Amino acid sequence: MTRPPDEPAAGPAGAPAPAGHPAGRRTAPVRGAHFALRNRKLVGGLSVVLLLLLMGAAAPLLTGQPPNAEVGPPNQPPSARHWFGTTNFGQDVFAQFVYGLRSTFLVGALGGGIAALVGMAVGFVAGYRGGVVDEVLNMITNVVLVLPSLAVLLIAAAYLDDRGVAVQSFFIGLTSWPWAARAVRAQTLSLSSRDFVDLARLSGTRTAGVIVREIAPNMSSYLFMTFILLFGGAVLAAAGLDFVGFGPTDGVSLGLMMHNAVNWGALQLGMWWWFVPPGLGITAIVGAMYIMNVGLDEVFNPRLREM
Amino acid sequence: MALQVSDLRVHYRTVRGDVRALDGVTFALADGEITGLAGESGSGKTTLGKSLVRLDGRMRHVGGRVELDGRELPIGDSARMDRFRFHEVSVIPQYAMSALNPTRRIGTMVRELLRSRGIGHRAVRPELERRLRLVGLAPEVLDRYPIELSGGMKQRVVMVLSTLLDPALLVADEVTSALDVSTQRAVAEALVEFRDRGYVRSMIVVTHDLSLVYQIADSIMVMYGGRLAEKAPADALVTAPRHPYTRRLLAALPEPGVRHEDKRLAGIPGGPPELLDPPAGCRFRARCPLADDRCAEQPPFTEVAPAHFVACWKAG
Amino acid sequence: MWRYFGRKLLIYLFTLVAAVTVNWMIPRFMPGDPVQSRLARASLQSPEASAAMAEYYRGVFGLDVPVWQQYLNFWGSLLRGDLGTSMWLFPRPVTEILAGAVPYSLALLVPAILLSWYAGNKLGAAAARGRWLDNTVLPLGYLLTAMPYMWLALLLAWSLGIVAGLFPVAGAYGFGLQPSWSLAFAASLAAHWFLPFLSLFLVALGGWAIGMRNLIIYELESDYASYLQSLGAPRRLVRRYAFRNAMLPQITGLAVQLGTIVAGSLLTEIVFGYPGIGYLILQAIRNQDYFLLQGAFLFIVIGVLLANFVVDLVYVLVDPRVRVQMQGGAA
Amino acid sequence: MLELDSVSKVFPRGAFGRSGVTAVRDVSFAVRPGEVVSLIGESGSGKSTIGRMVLRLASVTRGRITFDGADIAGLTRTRQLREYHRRVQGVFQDPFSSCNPVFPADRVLDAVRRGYFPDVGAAEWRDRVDAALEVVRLDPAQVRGRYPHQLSGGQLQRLLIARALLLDIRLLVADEVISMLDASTRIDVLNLLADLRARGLGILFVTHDLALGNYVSDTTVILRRGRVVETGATATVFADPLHPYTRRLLASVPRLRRRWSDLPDEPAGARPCPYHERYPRGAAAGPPLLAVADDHHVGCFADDGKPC
Repeated sequence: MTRPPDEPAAGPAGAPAPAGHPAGRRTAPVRGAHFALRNRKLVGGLSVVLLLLLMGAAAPLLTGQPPNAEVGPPNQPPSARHWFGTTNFGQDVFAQFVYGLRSTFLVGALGGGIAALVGMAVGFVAGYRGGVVDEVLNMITNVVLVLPSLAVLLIAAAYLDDRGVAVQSFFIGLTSWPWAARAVRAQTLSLSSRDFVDLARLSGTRTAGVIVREIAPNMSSYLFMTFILLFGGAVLAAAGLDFVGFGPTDGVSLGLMMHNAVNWGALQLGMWWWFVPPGLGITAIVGAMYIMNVGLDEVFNPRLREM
Repeated sequence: MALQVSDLRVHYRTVRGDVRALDGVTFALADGEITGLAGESGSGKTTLGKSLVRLDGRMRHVGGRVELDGRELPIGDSARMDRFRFHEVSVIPQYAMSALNPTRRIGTMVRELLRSRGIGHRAVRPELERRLRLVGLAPEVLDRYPIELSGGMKQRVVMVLSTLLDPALLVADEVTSALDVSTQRAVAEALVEFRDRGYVRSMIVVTHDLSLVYQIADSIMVMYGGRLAEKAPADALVTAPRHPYTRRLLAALPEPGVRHEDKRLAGIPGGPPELLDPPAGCRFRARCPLADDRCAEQPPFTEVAPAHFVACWKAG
Repeated sequence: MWRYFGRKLLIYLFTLVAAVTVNWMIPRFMPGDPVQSRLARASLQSPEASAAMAEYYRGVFGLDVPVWQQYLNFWGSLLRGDLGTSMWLFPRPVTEILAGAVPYSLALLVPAILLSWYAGNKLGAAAARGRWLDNTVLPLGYLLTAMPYMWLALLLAWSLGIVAGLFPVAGAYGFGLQPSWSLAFAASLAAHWFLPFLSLFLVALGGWAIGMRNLIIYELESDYASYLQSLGAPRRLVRRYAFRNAMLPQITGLAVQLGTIVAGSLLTEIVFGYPGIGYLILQAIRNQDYFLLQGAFLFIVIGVLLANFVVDLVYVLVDPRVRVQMQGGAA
Repeated sequence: MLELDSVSKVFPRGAFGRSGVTAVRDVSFAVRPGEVVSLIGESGSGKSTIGRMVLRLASVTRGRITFDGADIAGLTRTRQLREYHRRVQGVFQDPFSSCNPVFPADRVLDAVRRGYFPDVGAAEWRDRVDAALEVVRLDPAQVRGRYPHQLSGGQLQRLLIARALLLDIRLLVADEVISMLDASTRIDVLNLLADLRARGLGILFVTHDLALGNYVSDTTVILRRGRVVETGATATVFADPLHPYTRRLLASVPRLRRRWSDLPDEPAGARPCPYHERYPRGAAAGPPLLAVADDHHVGCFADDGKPC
């Protein structure tokens, strides 16, 4: 259940600028940094992400006790002692929240990372090699693309006795790469018709070298944005799985918090503090990353900047 | 005088600042005159062509006037300019191959365009078909989608559509540069034919190819660094150029039959000036073999012979 | 024309085979003895159920025959429409249970998909029109797409359902009602349907709006748009063309997003206890009913494939470029 | 040195290449050291495809391309190919596209060092680069560390030629190298090609512009729809074009000081194609080329019996 809200290639508006022609285009990283710091979407999105990341990283410092420990009276609304209130079992929601952020970031980075790796590998090879290789990879991509990934994940998770964040990320990564592969393939296809690719081949560079040294750097901003979208998709997919009840068998996650909240009647009991923070956390992370992406796009793509 | 451009200044906004793409351009165009506008890339020729029809989002009208048949064209005001477009001034854009909406039948697009300009489609249709036949297209192309036509066919459709309302001024921007030699000739000759038949009163043909424009133009303007260097009747410009830039440029063009062993031609050393912050005085000064101190002052664009204008102190 | 659809069908066929294979493989190649571990974990109440399950496993797993034979047997029972017997609702066949849930899922999905697509495109097109709208629609759109489906569902259920008491938050119709053709029943259906629908609709809306906005901006910068403007065509005409052209990639986008929205509907159904496939999946998981889970999976895959095929058909009908190319008319 | 023997290229099209488009048909010619051969044709004539096949960027479908007698199709190992590219290099149409826009332009020179001279020290390499830049008349200070868009098309194109000169090349494939340059600089690049030829380099000059082809080349090959239509010594072909297509092409070239309207139109069929006279059914029935004089051959692009 990857959800690319505007997969960079779908809207050609997101395609990297065909930089290169006359003057006035992006010069050096210096100029990029200058525009990056002035871009409110980028700075704002990044701040939110970093803040939450920091909270997750500093979880043990922020809360004295493990996330699932019973620390107070149950069903308490937020108070000075328990910022986000307590659960039915007297667990501190804030403690669960900050620890849950950790697994959210982990699943995003791992799942998004695996998906990005597979997607890029498939996209680069299909786009650059063309021919039968492309046909076959394209076919595989399309097959995985139409398979509803949450359903596949559910089936896989159902038979896993031991579910950790890593295994979950692995399966999410393996099901959510296709749109990235398509996007990377399209970009690669258009770049590999450029003369500098031929020139690199004439300089004795092998296929892998051409991809790594010539094609990838040209779309580095694009690849980075693709990774961010995959990260967001992985976070949402993991949340969905956790919510259904296929979360990590041990530990805590934001999706699992929502699962428990619903399971133990938080809705009917009006315990909004139990299910609002985890969802808000996910929305904030994913939303901030998407907004950050728009900012990045504006920085990398001067055409949008002028809008 | 069909067209009178006086001291036109148009700037291009970029992230680094304003590029002075047109920095004081003055010329006149007579009724029925086809003028070629030649220059290197970055000389401002395309900007000049565009600014007479439609300034794009990054172009800004900074100064100067454009008059067509004595009426001022509000080139800086897109909404007011709309009244003139298509009817009075029209364009065949550089991108003619992709100028048609890919998902509309050509005839439908023409009809919707005409209706949006308040013109009855019925009244114009016979003339449209006649003109399509004139450029060698069957009227059935109107039932086709652009993807069904070849590049040359699309080019001709755009040519007919742009001139359908008999505009007083047509700007043809690099209309032949994407075409093969053999089709190039047909398109160029069609432009002349359109003028002869009165479909277009006068015409500015923007090009980087002097020899092509010489074939069809009555007069030729040479631009350099955002200004006009020379404007003269085509023959005079080619046989007796006055501006050192024009001379060097013509000398750098190989003709069929010229071989480097027999006659080694030479280019113009150096490059065109940066228009972000152009140097004072004559823009060609840095590359000009004749330059001296006087050239630090900007030479006026003066008439040195009948209809022959030059911006050079040495041209007198 | 046939080549195009032939290719598409081939992909769908492959996908189906892949899905079935996944279904077949996972219980077999996961560590441990599937039969014993299933039986142990299912902790079934009735001995008949336990016996039936063991027998079925022996039948479809057919652990004593070669692997390829097992695979063929699996297909065989599948083609006969046999997805096994539910453990949770023993002894009802899985197919029958699923068939009862599909209408509810469709009732949520079809309107949510179509309406969000339509409204999102309109909203996105409006956003591309002006800075002010753009600055509101864009962040809102991103916020909506970033929301986990179930969280928005929870928020709606809590705020509009429990706090405001405007809508019921569980089931497909009132407790005291029996399905009938009465007005009261229809009203109850509608009231129960509204919140799950709304949460699906809202999350999907954001994505479409953003996509449309980006596409329209791209279209408005294209050559045909500048040419029309050079000929003095009013903004209205240019926008209309841009909108129409931007709709085409959005149709393809619909195919890509289908899986996501279906996943979203599963989660939404769970929140609202809405008796569609998603709710069944939850029950299957709770009751360790693996046949039901696998059956639901296949139903979803087939549904998504069918929907994809419909989208393909529509796309061919509306994009003249594809149509022309198929007729071999490109010059 | 370089020899093409009945070379054809079919581009696969459709799923798994079930149908094909023939871009080049039975093309034969040779390039000798110190010779410029211009390959002239309009779009779709197959001229660039031939250049790419010679550079081994595209495969040959039928026929043979040999370099110093060895079939280049046999160069399958990376090492063999690298040795071939040490001798044969290319420069392409769009200098901006030839440089990776995200890196400084002179990175193309470093790529040569990485691929061919990993053992050469920094100082020596610098000297070699300076020497190559001097040949193309570029000031090293002007190009070092500059990004492509900070240089002019002419400067970039010369930089790319310098890149080829860093290797011990004997053949340069120049594919439309000046068509995107401004009139004021293109002649300098042409002159540079002429100078390289004087140093014994063979040059395959691919162009659509007859005037440019004529200016530098010794031999002219005129292509149409993938076939050679006319070939011979440049002076001969331009002085006495035999194929009607060549004449049409020449007549369409815009020239200074002579207008199209001043030229008498050649009535259609006034001088039929010598190939057709001999083989009325066109190329389908005869050999690829018909010798008219010692160094002047005519071919035909019509293969369905229709007049060309």
